[in-house]
Amino acid sequence: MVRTTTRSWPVLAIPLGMALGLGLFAFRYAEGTSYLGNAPEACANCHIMNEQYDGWVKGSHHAVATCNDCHTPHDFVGKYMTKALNGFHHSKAFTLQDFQEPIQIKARNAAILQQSCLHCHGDLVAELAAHGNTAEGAPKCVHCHSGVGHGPTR
Amino acid sequence: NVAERKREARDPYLRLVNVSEATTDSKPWGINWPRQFDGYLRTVDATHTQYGGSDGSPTASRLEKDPWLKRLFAGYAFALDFRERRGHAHMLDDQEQTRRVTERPQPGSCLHCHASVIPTYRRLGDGDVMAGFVALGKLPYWDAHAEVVATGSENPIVEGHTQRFETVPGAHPVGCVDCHDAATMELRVTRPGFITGIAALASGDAPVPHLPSVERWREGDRKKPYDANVDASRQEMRSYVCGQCHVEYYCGPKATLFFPWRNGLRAEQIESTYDEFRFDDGHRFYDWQHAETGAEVLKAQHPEFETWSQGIHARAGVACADCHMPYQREGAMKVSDHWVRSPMLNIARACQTCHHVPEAELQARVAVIQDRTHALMATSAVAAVDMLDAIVAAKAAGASEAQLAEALALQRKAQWRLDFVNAENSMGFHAPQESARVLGESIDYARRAQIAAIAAAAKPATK
Amino acid sequence: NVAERKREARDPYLRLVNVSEATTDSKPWGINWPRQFDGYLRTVDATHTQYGGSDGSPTASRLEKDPWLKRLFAGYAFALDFRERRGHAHMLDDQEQTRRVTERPQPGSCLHCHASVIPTYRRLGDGDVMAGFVALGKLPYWDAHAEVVATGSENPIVEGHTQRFETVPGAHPVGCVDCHDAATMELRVTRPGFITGIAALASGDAPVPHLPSVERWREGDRKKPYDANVDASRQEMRSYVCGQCHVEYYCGPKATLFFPWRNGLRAEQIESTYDEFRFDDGHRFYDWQHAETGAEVLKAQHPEFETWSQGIHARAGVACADCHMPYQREGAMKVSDHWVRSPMLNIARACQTCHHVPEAELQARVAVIQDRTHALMATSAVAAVDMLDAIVAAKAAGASEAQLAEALALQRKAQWRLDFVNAENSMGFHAPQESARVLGESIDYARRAQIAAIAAAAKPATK
Ligand code: HEC
Ligand code: HEC
Ligand code: HEC
Ligand code: HEC
Ligand code: HEC
Ligand code: HEC
Ligand code: HEC
Ligand code: HEC
Ligand code: HEC
Ligand code: HEC
Ligand code: HEC
Ligand code: HEC
Ligand code: HEC
Ligand code: HEC
Ligand SMILES: [Ca+2]
Ligand SMILES: [Ca+2]
Repeated sequence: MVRTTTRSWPVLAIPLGMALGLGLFAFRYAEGTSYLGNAPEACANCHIMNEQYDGWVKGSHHAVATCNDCHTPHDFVGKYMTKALNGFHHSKAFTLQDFQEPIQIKARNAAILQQSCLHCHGDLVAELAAHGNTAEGAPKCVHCHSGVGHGPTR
Repeated sequence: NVAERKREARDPYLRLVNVSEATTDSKPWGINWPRQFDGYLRTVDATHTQYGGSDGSPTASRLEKDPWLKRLFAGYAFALDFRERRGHAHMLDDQEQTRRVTERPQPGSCLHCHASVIPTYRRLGDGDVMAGFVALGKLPYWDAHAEVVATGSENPIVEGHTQRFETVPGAHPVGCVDCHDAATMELRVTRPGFITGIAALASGDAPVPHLPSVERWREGDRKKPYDANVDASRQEMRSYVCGQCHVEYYCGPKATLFFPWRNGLRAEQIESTYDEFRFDDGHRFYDWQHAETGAEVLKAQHPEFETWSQGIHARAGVACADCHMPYQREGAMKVSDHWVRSPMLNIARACQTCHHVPEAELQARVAVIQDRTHALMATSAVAAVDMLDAIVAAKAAGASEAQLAEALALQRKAQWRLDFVNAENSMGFHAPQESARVLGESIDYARRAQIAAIAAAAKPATK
Repeated sequence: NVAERKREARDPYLRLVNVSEATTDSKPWGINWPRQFDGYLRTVDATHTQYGGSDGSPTASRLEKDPWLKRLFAGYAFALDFRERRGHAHMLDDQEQTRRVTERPQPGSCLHCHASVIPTYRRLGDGDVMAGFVALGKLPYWDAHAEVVATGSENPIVEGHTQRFETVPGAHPVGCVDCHDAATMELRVTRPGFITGIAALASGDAPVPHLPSVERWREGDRKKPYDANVDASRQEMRSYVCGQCHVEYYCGPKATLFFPWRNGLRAEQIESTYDEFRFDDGHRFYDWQHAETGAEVLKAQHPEFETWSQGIHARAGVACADCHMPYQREGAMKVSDHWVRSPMLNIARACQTCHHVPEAELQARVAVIQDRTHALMATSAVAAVDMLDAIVAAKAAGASEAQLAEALALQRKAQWRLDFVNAENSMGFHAPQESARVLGESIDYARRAQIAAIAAAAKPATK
């Protein structure tokens, strides 16, 4: 039971999310189906993402991590749920052009990002992450490493 | 080797021995956490930077470097001996050896920040740290020191598969137990001065946007006092542990040691807290009577926490430990550098994760800030000396106490501000604009005191 | 909609008409670059921020807001009329209407920064801009103004497929041609004051780490003077175009307009350049004689470029245009916001590209900096007024010129520094610590002047 849900959810949800956000024409024109893949070009296809794409190309993780490695959860359900939510949100925002610029990461995606750092670097920082005395647990990696994804911002 | 690193990574806290809340000696802790202990041991080393560092000799006198300090401190123990700070390992030795202690009576409170003192507080207070803190503070320095030696350290002795604790007499400088919970290794604050001081700050209404947990507590029901160990975020704790000692304080015979934060952390807010304070005998607050002028003046001590609080780094959530204990990679592990020292000795780790510019450029930026502070402080010092000369001259000319009252009131304000920047140890880096503002005010008060003294001398009562 | 954006991204520079180096009217340029022109037109709008903005009325007097300014400027045209700055569209009107111009004679040099004046320089100099600049500067204001009106603008007239230029008389405020090459649209500087001033700065030896091209030129053979239009980087040009006008200057009858940068850009370096300067009659440099005291004093004007030069943003390569003309997305295109104004009206684009913190937080950070500057400036102003009172009193008591010499020399230094921060338009933001340092020095000089005056009054020569 659980299995079927996890399988069918993303397949339906992403196009649904994109369609709701963009209308089908825009979804196709903006090459919405590529959103499902892992290629960073899928994100950069949307010119709004150009800056982050350019930064990523020059950044330290270019060779080792793509957009989704950092910005989507590393479990299957979470990954496609996030893609659906983001897909809906980005498409809607892009079509309505009603988002705040410069784009700023939101709390939910920031939490995912933190988990992604730990996914790859958890061993290295085990000692730091071990004795969190609050809900925060490990320190926020981007407090010091905000440049890893897209190079220095200032 | 790779296998070993992987094992290390899984088991960050492999404990070989148990340590307790009374293990003031850091050596046994070092068995469990050798990397941090190695760093801790390095604090004994001599280092050098333009305005900071630890030159390794206990004789580097700030009084010889800046002779105007002797005038400023005339009549106070600081005019006798005031040296460059050094690394943590030296803190107890340096206190034992200063002429302020060897030639002047001092209270037991001095040990609050120079020794691993909490178990002694607990013992003297029969389990109540606060009571013990008050009691030890009332003893003369050397009597209190003897109590700390007697408490000693509860050290683990391992025999085969069992372990017992044994008390080894002796006093220790700040140790692991002063910042870490012995059971969980979590950061925590232990110093009564800080715990009470930060609660007083929270209960007041001075804005502290750099301490979100205080702002949050203020919005709550305020039934329990603000408790740093419960309310603070981990990031805040990375500054609070330092704020236990790197702060302005009152530590003298006339009241229990306290951190004057009720009205806020800025120089004039602290001044106003002091001005509102009354000693038991009803007299207004002062540290000592100035030997040349008779003014009842204030002494500032290392207000690093307060100054950092006014700077952009605090505002941006950057903690003391971010710069003074940066992470460093050791094998497969990233650990905090426990060689607490000037970040200018370790720019790559202390600054460059956040500031992606060359090391020389960062050095130059710091130099610009520090040189500016230094230049303005020199101007302020000349003004202060001119002020003292003018008051002395007015007294010699026969000006009455009443006639000098204004000059002396201004002297108190002028000295306080100059000393606030002088005693702070970053030469303005922790809050560049604020330090310059405080010096600007000091200049104004000093020159106005000079003018008031000149006026008093012009028509002396005795003529 | 998506389709339109894709097209936009492809061809940003579609020219519909040609413009020339003599097209001082920006309207024809606007046909080619409507987005930038739209922004440019908005500079007429009224805006408001705590210490900045453009309140839209030509009557917002800084003299009424800070009455001590009248004392400071006593005897100078600025005591008559000194208002809040407004947007670029107003610059010529505001100059024409100020009582400094309507009630006092002023030189033609005033137009250097308030009109699109280069074609007039070229015409008067027979093609030589420098010669025309000197010539126009020698004319009285209204005569020079008439020349600018006569030059007018060379506007394109399109008839079918051909285009010709027609001269339309009239004077214009700063326009596209003042910052852009008409053929290539590249940024360039046109103002003789800047071109000469920055070359003088380069030929001196004051460190300018924030201007790498100057440092590079200094290492070269120095055969040709530093030429901003050839040597500067694009990023530097994004500040230089503003440095053409937002600078300290001398603009009076006794010498050709110049920017006093030979010894460097800091307040005391500029002061030393002035102190070394001699007018044709051999007299030392001064702007006017203070009406109350007789001191030969200096006037500071909007040293934004100089102050920015001392701040961390300049040091980090952040240009004026980054904050005051941030990029904004128009569809797929990024264009520079030509509504040049306070960045506090546009925090998202002006600041948040670099500072990823909420808008309210950025606002609060700026407020902390500006409030500190404002408070210290108030202290400095009181000191300055006390100084003037004391000198006036000493004169009244019969102190001789010789006796007052020291007080007057100190007055010159005190006023200069206070005015340097007062005349600067960011209320300290462009260089917070430096602005506080300059104010701190001002306080010291003012109080010392007061003390010198009191001493002179105590034993007046005439008694
Ligand atoms: C349809 C165009 C489009 C595509 C394709 C796109 N984005 Fe976005 N993205 C946007 C827009 C518009 C925003 C701004 C939304 C806002 O801030 O409200 C945004 C915001 C974001 C944010 C920050 C805002 C947040 O919600 O935290 C992240 C992270 C992000 N995108 C990542 C990605 C990744 C990863 C991909 C590829 C898997 C991608 N985007 C593909 C248009 C797009
Ligand atoms: C190595 C990890 C990593 C990779 C790979 C990565 N990012 Fe990011 N991303 C980050 C970090 C770190 C941030 C900044 C978060 C912050 O400042 O709190 C960020 C922020 C963003 C934002 C929000 C803008 C902002 O500054 O808040 C967008 C949009 C974004 N990324 C899109 C992308 C796209 C598109 C790709 C692929 C081309 C990508 N990211 C690849 C780590 C990564
Ligand atoms: C998909 C795996 C992956 C993810 C996700 C990832 N990293 Fe990395 N990271 C790597 C690899 C691989 C390297 C380079 C190899 C090495 O030295 O360990 C690296 C290198 C680094 C470095 C050293 C190089 C540099 O840029 O300074 C830092 C710091 C770092 N990562 C931080 C982060 C942070 C912070 C995040 C989350 C925002 C993150 N990483 C997310 C795999 C990842
Ligand atoms: C952003 C980085 C940063 C932060 C955060 C910071 N400091 Fe510093 N600190 C410095 C620098 C830089 C110096 C100057 C060192 C020098 O002159 O060699 C300094 C100097 C000092 C010194 C004197 C060091 C010496 O070598 O003499 C002490 C003590 C100190 N800081 C304590 C603190 C405390 C306590 C806090 C937190 C309340 C703090 N610092 C926060 C960067 C920082
Ligand atoms: C228990 C009190 C105490 C605590 C807690 C404490 N310090 Fe200190 N610190 C001192 C004393 C005392 C000295 C001066 C020692 C001497 O001069 O002999 C000192 C010296 C220093 C120095 C100068 C070192 C040098 O090489 O010149 C720095 C830097 C410093 N402390 C930073 C910190 C930071 C950062 C923290 C928190 C992580 C901290 N301290 C916690 C008491 C303390
Ligand atoms: C609230 C914490 C605190 C208290 C209480 C305290 N100290 Fe310190 N002390 C420090 C710190 C932090 C430093 C290092 C910074 C510095 O040197 O300015 C220091 C440095 C010193 C030094 C070395 C530098 C110097 O001043 O010559 C001596 C000696 C010293 N203290 C003696 C004393 C004596 C004696 C007392 C009691 C009257 C005392 N301390 C009380 C925190 C404290
Ligand atoms: C307070 C600042 C700070 C925070 C927070 C922080 N780091 Fe780091 N990190 C550093 C510093 C400093 C270094 C450089 C250490 C060195 O050079 O020895 C570093 C190095 C690294 C490296 C590279 C190690 C190497 O040399 O290969 C990785 C990967 C990394 N950090 C990941 C993380 C992750 C994941 C987090 C979040 C759990 C994190 N960091 C949080 C300061 C920080
Ligand atoms: C002056 C305060 C102070 C003292 C003394 C101190 N520590 Fe720490 N320690 C810290 C701080 C700050 C951190 C960083 C904690 C965090 O980020 O949560 C830390 C972190 C640690 C960690 C976690 C891993 C890491 O390196 O970040 C261990 C383990 C540790 N310390 C062991 C020790 C040992 C062992 C001693 C005694 C030799 C000691 N500490 C003394 C302040 C201190
Ligand atoms: C954890 C991140 C972090 C660390 C570590 C850090 N900084 Fe900063 N620094 C900042 C932030 C954030 C600002 C505020 C401006 C901004 O938002 O970029 C700042 C501002 C500054 C400024 C300009 C403000 C001023 O006071 O003039 C200087 C200079 C500076 N830092 C130097 C340093 C030096 C030197 C070190 C190391 C001793 C250091 N920083 C360590 C994050 C950091
Ligand atoms: C890092 C951002 C930044 C840079 C770079 C910068 N400024 Fe500013 N500027 C500001 C801020 C913030 C204010 C204060 C605005 C206010 O109070 O409303 C300001 C104020 C001003 C004002 C007064 C505006 C008003 O509304 O009254 C002028 C004129 C000005 N700047 C010119 C310049 C010039 C010329 C340069 C370059 C030489 C420059 N600025 C560089 C941020 C900047
Ligand atoms: C080097 C360039 C420059 C020169 C020369 C110049 N100005 Fe200005 N002027 C400016 C700038 C920039 C501002 C806006 C900043 C400000 O108001 O401080 C300004 C503002 C003004 C204002 C509006 C604010 C106020 O002061 O009331 C008037 C009026 C004015 N100037 C008149 C004159 C007159 C008259 C002269 C000649 C004596 C003159 N200007 C010469 C650059 C210049
Ligand atoms: C040709 C001279 C000239 C140039 C070039 C120039 N300015 Fe101005 N600017 C002025 C004058 C004059 C005023 C005042 C107008 C008034 O008050 O009527 C002014 C006003 C301003 C104001 C105040 C606007 C307001 O709304 O209050 C800002 C901000 C400003 N300039 C920034 C800049 C920046 C940034 C640049 C370069 C990109 C620049 N200026 C280039 C002469 C100039
Ligand atoms: C006070 C100086 C100034 C004036 C006046 C000015 N500009 Fe600009 N302009 C700039 C700056 C600075 C840039 C950014 C150039 C760069 O980054 O290289 C710019 C950029 C441009 C660009 C390139 C695209 C872009 O937006 O970045 C165009 C086109 C342009 N301006 C047109 C105009 C037009 C048309 C006018 C007259 C209505 C005008 N400018 C007036 C300073 C000015
Ligand atoms: C192009 C990048 C950029 C822009 C745009 C920018 N800043 Fe900064 N800012 C920096 C850098 C770089 C520093 C220096 C510290 C560092 O290295 O992070 C800094 C430092 C600061 C500081 C601390 C230094 C100080 O003087 O106290 C403040 C406050 C600040 N910025 C506010 C602003 C505001 C407000 C704006 C918009 C009006 C702005 N910044 C625009 C890059 C920028
Ligand atoms: Ca004190
Ligand atoms: Ca001038």
